[in-house]
Amino acid sequence: MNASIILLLPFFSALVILLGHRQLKGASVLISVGSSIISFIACLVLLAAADDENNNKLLLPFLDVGHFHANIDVLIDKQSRGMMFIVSFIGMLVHLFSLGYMKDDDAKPRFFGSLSLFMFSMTGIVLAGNLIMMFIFWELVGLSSYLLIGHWYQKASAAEACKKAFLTNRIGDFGFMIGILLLFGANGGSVNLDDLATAFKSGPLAPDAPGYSAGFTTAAALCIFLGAMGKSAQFPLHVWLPDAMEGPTPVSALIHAATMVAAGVYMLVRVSFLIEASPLAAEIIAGIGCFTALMAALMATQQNDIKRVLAYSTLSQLGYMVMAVGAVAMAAQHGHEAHGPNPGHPAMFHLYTHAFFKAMLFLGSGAVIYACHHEQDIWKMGGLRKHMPVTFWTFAIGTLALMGLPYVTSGFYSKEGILGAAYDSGCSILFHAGTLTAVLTSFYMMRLLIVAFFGKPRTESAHHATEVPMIMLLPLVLLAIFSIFSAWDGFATPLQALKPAHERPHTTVLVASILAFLIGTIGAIYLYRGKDKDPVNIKLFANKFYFDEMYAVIVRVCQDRLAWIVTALERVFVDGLIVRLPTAIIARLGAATRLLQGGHLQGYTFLLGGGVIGVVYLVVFVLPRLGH
Amino acid sequence: MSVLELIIALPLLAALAVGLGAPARAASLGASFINLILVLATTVQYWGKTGLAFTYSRPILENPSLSFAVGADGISLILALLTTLVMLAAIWQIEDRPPIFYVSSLLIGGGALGAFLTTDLFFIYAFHELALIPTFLMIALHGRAEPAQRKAVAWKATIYLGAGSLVLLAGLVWLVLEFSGGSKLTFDLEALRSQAQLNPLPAAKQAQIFFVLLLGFGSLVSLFPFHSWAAPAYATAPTPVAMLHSGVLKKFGLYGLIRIALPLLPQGAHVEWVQNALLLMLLGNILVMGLVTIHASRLDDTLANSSVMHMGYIFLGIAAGTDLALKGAVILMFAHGISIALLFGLCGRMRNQLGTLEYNKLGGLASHAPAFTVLFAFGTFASIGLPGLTNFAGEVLIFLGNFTEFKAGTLTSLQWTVILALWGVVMSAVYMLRAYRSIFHGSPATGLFMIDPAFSQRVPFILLATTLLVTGCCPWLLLNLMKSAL
Amino acid sequence: MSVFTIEAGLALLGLALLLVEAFKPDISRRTLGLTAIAGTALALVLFIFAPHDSASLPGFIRPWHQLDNLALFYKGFALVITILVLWLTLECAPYLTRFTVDGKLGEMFSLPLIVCVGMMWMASARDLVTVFVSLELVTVSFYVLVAFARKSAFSLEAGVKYLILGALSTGVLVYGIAWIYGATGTMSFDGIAKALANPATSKSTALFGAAVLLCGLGFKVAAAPFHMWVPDVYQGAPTPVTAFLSVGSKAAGFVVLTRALDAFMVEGSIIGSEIQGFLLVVGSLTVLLGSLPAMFQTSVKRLLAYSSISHAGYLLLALACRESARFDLSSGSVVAFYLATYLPMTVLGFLGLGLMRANGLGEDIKDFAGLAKRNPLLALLMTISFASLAGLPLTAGFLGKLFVFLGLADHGYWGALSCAIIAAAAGFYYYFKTILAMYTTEGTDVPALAFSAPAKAVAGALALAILILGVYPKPLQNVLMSDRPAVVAK
Amino acid sequence: MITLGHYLVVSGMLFSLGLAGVIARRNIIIVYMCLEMMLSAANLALVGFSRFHLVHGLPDYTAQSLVFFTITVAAAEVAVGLAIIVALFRSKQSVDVESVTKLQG
Repeated sequence: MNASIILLLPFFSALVILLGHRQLKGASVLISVGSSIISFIACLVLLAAADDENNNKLLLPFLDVGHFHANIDVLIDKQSRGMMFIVSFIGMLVHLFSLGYMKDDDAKPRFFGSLSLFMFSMTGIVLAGNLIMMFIFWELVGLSSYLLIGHWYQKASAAEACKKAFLTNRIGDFGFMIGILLLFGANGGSVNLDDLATAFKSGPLAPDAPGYSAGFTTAAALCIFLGAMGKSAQFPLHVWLPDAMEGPTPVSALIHAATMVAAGVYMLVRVSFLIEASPLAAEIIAGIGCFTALMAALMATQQNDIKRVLAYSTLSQLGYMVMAVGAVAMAAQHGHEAHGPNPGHPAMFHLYTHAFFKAMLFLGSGAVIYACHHEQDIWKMGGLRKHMPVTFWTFAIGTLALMGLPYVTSGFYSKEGILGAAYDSGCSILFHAGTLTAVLTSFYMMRLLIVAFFGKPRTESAHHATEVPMIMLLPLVLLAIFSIFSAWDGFATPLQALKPAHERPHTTVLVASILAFLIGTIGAIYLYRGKDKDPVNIKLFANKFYFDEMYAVIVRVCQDRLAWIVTALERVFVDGLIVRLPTAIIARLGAATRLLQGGHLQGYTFLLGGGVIGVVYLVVFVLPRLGH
Repeated sequence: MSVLELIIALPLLAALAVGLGAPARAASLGASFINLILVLATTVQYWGKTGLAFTYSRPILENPSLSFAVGADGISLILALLTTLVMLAAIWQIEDRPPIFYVSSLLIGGGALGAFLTTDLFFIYAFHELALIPTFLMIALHGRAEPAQRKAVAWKATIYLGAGSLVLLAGLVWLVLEFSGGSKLTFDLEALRSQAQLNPLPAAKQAQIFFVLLLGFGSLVSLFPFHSWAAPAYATAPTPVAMLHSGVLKKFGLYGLIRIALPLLPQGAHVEWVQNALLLMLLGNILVMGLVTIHASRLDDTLANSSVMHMGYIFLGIAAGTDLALKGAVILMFAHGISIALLFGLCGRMRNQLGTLEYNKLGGLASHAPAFTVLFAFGTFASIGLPGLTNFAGEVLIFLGNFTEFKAGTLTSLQWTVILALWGVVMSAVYMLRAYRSIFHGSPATGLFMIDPAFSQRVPFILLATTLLVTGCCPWLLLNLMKSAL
Repeated sequence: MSVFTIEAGLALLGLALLLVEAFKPDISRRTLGLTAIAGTALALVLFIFAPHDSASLPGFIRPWHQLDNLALFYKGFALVITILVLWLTLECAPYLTRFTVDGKLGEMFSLPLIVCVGMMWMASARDLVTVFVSLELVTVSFYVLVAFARKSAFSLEAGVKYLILGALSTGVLVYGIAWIYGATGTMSFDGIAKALANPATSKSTALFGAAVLLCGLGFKVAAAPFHMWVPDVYQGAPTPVTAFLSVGSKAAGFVVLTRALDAFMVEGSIIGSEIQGFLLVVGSLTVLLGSLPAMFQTSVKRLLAYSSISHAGYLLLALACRESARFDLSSGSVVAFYLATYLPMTVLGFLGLGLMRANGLGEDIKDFAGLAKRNPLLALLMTISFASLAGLPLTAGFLGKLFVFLGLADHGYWGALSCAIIAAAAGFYYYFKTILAMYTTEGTDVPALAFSAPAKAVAGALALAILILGVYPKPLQNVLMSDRPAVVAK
Repeated sequence: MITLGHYLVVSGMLFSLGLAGVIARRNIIIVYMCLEMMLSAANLALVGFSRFHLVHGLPDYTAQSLVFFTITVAAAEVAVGLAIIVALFRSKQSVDVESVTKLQG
C-alpha cells in the first residue's frame, strides 16, 4: 500500500502536470511539491514499518505470458528503504528549493512535471523486485533526465547535452539488456532478484551446478555492469555527466549528483551476488571505478565552472562507489566475508552520505549562481562569504564533508569505509589510487571554496550578490545538518543506512584518510589563497583528457561515415540488384520482343512459316525424345 | 451474419457512398468512428476467450472450395483495433482535401480490416490487394513531389508489391495444394490448419514453402533486401496514405506469417538455411537500414527508413517462433502501427505548415508549438522503445522470447542476432533524437512559423498518443487477448 | 424449336438484312442495327428455352452436331457477345461512318449475325469438317469486318494483314486436318480419340498432323509464335470489330481447341504427352510475348491486343493442365470459366475505348489523361475493367488466373508457372499505367465527356458482372461444372 | 506403282512451295496465289489419304467432302480477298506488301 503510494503518486502528478499544465497553471507546482512531500511522509512510514524479510510482492501487472512474469513488483528490504529515504528526502528538498530557484521560469509546470516523473522513475528503480522492472524505470529516469537537462532547450548546448546524456545511457542500456537476457535465459525464465540470488547461491547458476560456465557468469556480470556504467557515468561512458550540468541546478543536485547517477551503484549492489560469482568481473569493475575516480579528480582540479567542478567531483565519487562494489566482491572471493548483523555495503554507505552533501553542494552552488545572476565561473566570483553567510557556511560544511574532515563529517566515515574495502580487496593499486583520489578531492574542493567565497569580489555580479530567499536556504540548512550527522549511528540506523563493518581495524586506512585530507587542503590553500587567476595551468586536465574530441571523431568516422557508405552501397547494390537490374532485363526483353512486331507482312509470314516448322520440329522430334 | 462482416463492410460502403457524392468528411468520420466502437465492443466481448470467435462462413464457390469466412482471435482483434484507430486518426487529420483522400483512406482501412478478419486465404489475399491499389494511386496522383518523381516512386512500390504479391500468391497456392484434404482444393485456413496438424509435411519441404511465403510476405513488409520501395513511398505518400500503409497495411505481411505460415509450417522457420537467411535479412533491416536512417537528412526520410528498420524486430520475433516472441511481435506490430502513424501524421502537418522537412532548415519549434512537440515526443520515444509506451513491451518480449531456450555458455545464431539487433535500439535512439533535437530544440530558425493545431485537429493525434500510453503501461491488456499459446 | 433451327433462323436474318441494306439504301442504320439486336436477342431468349439435348437436333445434322454443356455455354456466349458488339457498333456509328465508303454501316449489322452463327456451329462441331467450315465462315466474315472502315489506312492495312495471314493459317489448318485424317482415318473427334488411344496408330504421322493442325488453330487463338497479326489487326480494325475478334473469335478458337485436345489428349493417347509439352511451351511463350511488349505500348487499343495475346497464353496453359487425379479442376471448365470472365472485362474495355472514340478522342494512353475528371463514371468502369484484366482479386479476372495457377502448381509445371507469374507482374504494370493516366490531374482543362444512358447501363452491367463474379462465382461455376459428358469414346 | 507416299511428297512440295512463295514474294496478288497453292496441297493430301483409306473396298469419302468445302471456301476467300486487295490498290496505288507497314511495334 505504502509502496504503491510512493510509486504512483509522482506518476499521476507527472501525468496531470505534463498533460494539463496549461489548464492547471500555477496549481501544477503545488501538485508536484505536494506529491513529493506526501511521498516523503509515506517513506518515513515505510522506514518505521516492521521488517518482514524479502517481501517481494506484486504491485501492478505488466507482462504476463504463460510462465513468464515481468510485473511491477516491489522488493522492500533495508537497501531499498534506505535508498528510498534518500530519494524522497532529497527529492522533497529539491522541490522546495526549486520553488525559489525556478520562480521566474516560464516553463515552471514543465519543470515540475518532469521532476515528478523523475521521482516516479527513481522510486521504481529503488523498489524494483526484478530486472525487467528495473530496466523499465532505468530507462524512464533516462527520459526524465533528458527532459530536465533539456529544460532550457533553446540553448544549443542544453539541447546537445540532453541528447548526449540519453544516447550515452542507451549504450549502457544495450549492455544491461543483454545482461538481463543472459540471466533470463540461464535462469530458466525468471529475472526476479530473489530467484536469481537463489540461483547463484544454490540453483542452476551456482559454481557447482552442472553446466556451469565461468565465462558466461563474467559476461553476464559485465553486461549488467555496462548498464551501471552508463547511468553512473563510469569511464568510458562518463562524458555525458559534466555536460548534464546544462540543466537547472536543482536538477543537477537531485539527479546528477545524489540519486539517479547513484542508481548504477545501487543496482550493482542489488546484483552483488552476480559480481561475487565472477572474480574477473569484480576486478574489472573495481578497476574501472578506480580509474574513473582518479581521472575525474584530475579533471576537476582544472575546472573553472562551479557546477563542473562539482560534476567531476561527482564522477570521481561515483568511481569510488563502483570501485567499492568491485573491491567488496573481490574481498568476498578472498574469503573476507563481512561480519556482524546486517553488514552494510561501503558503496551504499558512501552513496548515502554523498547524496546529502553533494546535493547540498549543488544546491549551494545553485544559490550562488542565482545570487550572481547566473554567473558560473568561479574566477568571476570571490568574496561571497560576506554577502551570503548562510550559503557560505552550509557550502563549507558540504565541502568539508566531501573532503572528509576526520571524525566530524559523514564523508570521512564513508570514504574510510571504501578505502578499507579497497585495502581488503587484496589489490594494493586500488588502495593507493583511492588515497590519491582523496588527496585530489581535498585539493580541488578547497580550491573551489577559496576561489569562490574568499578574497574579494572579482566582478560586478559577485559584488552585488545577496543572500537567497528562505525557501532556498531551508533545504541547504537541512542538508548541511545531514552532511555532518548522517554517518552517526543514531542517525544512520533508523535510516537503514548501515555502516560497513571491517574485519580488521584499519590503522593504515585511517592514517591515509587523514593524511589525504591534510595534504590536499594545505596544497590548495598554499596555491590559491588570494589569487585572481589560476596559477596552475594543465591543458590536459582542463580539457578533460580530450575525451569529447576523441568521441566526436569516433562518432564521425564510425557512425556518420559508415552510415554514408552503407547508404551509398544500399542505393547502388540493393536497389540496383533487386530493382533496377531485373527491371532493365525485362525492359530489354520487352523491347526485343517488340522488334518481332515490325509491321512488315513478310516478316509476319516468315515468322508464321518458321513457327510452323519450329513447332513441328519441337513436337515431332524434340518432345518425344524428352519422353515428357 | 457476423459483426465482423459489418466491420469489414462499413468502411467499404462508406467509400462507395463518398464516391457517389455523400458528404465526404462526415460520412468517413462517422463510419470510422462507428467502426472503432464496433471493434472495441467486439474486443470486449472476446475478453477472456481463446481461439477463433465470431465465425461465419458464406460459400462462394464449391470447387475449389472458397467461402467468405470471417472470424477473429486475439491477433486479428488487436490488428483490427490498430486499423480502426489509425483509420479514424488518418481520416480525422485530413483537411481541405478532395473526396478521393477520404475514399482511399476508407478503402485502405476497409481492405486491411478484411484481410485481418477473414479466415479464407482467398479473401485474406484479396482484401490486401484491394487496400494496395488506392495506395499506389494516391502516391502517384497526390504524392508530395514533382509529378514525374512521384510517379516513379509509385511505380517502384507497385512493382515491388505487385511482384511480392505474386510470389505470395504462388506460396499460398502451394500451401493450398499441399494441405487440401480430399479431392477438393480448399482455401479455408482452419481446414488447412487441421490438415497440417494431421499430416505435417517433411521439414525440408516446409522450409521451401516457408521461404517462398517469407519472400512474398517479406517484400510486402519491406524485408531487407526487398525494402527499397518503402522509404521513398512513405516519404512521398500523402499523409493519410502514409499513416495507413506504414501503420496498418504493412502489418499484413507479418500477420500472414504469424497466422498462415507459422501454424501450417511449424518447422519451416527453424530449418537451418531458412532461419539463417531470415536472420541475415532481418539484420539487414536493423543494422543496414539503421545506418541509412542515421544518414537521412529530412524528417520524412528518417521516419520512412526507420519504419523499414523496425520491421526487423518483428521478424526477429517471428524467427524465434516462441510463444513469448510471437506475442511480442504482435504487440510490436500494434505499437509500431500506432507510433508510426502518429509520426507520419505530425510530419504531414509540419510539411503543410512549414513547407520543408530538412533538418538544417528547422529548429526550435518547441517554443512555437508546445502541444505539437509533446505529441511528437510521444511518437519519438515510442519508436525509441521507451518503457511506458507500447513498443517497449513488444521489443522486450521479442528479445526475451529469443532467450527462452538458452544454455549458459553457448549462444545460438538467433541469440547472437538479438545482441546485434539490440545495437539497433541504440541506433534508433541516435536518429530519432537527432531528428527531435534539430526540429524542436535549439533557437527557432528564422522564417519558420508554426503554431499548435487547433484542439479539434489535435484529437486524432491525442487518440494515438493515448493509446500508446495506455497499452504501454498496461501491455497485459493486449496480452490478455492472446491467452492461448501461439 | 431446336437449337439448330434458331441458328439457321439467325443466319437467315443476317442474309435478309444484307439484302435489305443492298436494295433499300435509304433504310436508317438505326433500324438495321436495332433489328439485328432484336433478332439476336430473340434468338438468345429462344435459345435459353429451347431443348438442350442432342436428341432434339434434326436428324440430318446429328452426326456432325452435338449439344453438350460446353457447346451450350459457347452458344450462349456467342449470342451475348454478338448483341454487345452490335450495340457497340450502333454506339460508335457516328464515328465509324466517317471511314466507310458510302457513309453506311450495312454489313456491320448483318455480318456479325453470320459470324455468330458460325461460332455457334463451331461450338457444336463433332468433326473436323464442320470445324473447318464454320471456322472459315467466321474468318471470311471477319476479313470484311476488319477492313470495313476502308477509308482509314489503318483499317485497310489491318484487313490486308489479316487476310494474308488468315489465309495462310487456313492453309496450314487444312494441311494439318489432312494429316490427322491420314493418321487416324477419320474426321470425327470421337473417331480420332479412339484411333489415338490405339497403340497401332502411327505415332509420328499423328504427331505431325496434330502439330500442324494446332499451328493452324494457334493462329486463330493468337498463340505465339502465330500471334503477330493480333496487335496490328486489333489496332487497325474498327473498335467493335476488335472487341468481337478478341472475345468472340478467340472464344470460338478455344472451343475448337478444347474439342481437338479432348481428342488428342484422350486417356492413353499415344501423342498426349507431346501435345501437353507443346501446350506448355507455346503457352509460356504466349504469355511472355503478350505481356512483355505490352509494357511499351502507347496506344490503349494495341495494349489491349497484347493483353489479349497474354490471356490466350493463360488459357493455353489452362488447357495443358488436364484433369489431375487429386483435384477435380478440369481444364475445359477452367477455360470456359476464364472466357466467361474474360468477356465482360474485355468488352467493357473496348466499350470504353469506343465511347472515347465516339467523343472524338484518340486511343492513346495520353488521351486517357484526366478521364476521371471528365467523366468519373467512365473512369471508374474502365478502372474495374483494367483491374480485372490485370487479375486483381475481388474481380472476375483474378479467379480465372488463380485457377490457372492452381492447375499449373498442382501439376508441378514450375517453369510455366514462373512465366505466367512474370507475365502477370508485367500485366500489373501496363494496366496500371493506363489506370494511372485516367486519374492524372495534370492538364485536364478539357471539357467533360457525356455518353448515352444505354451505354451507361450496359457498361454498368458489365462492371457489376465483373465484380459479382469476382466475389460470388458460384452461379457461373454451377452452369459450367454440371457434369459434362466427356467427349471421349473408349 | 504410285503409292500414298508419292501423293504426299508432291503435296508436301506443293505446300512448301506455296509457303516459300508467301514468304518471299512481295506482290500481294502473287502471295495470294501461293496461298491458294497451299490449299491445293492440302487438298491433294486429303484426296490421297482418302484414296488409300478404304472403307468396305471404297475410298473414304468424308475426306473428299472436305476437299469440296475447301475449294468453296477458297473461292469465297478469293472473292473477299480480291476486293480488299483492290481497295488497297485504290488507296495506295500499289499491291506491294511493303505498302502496309504503318501498324507496328
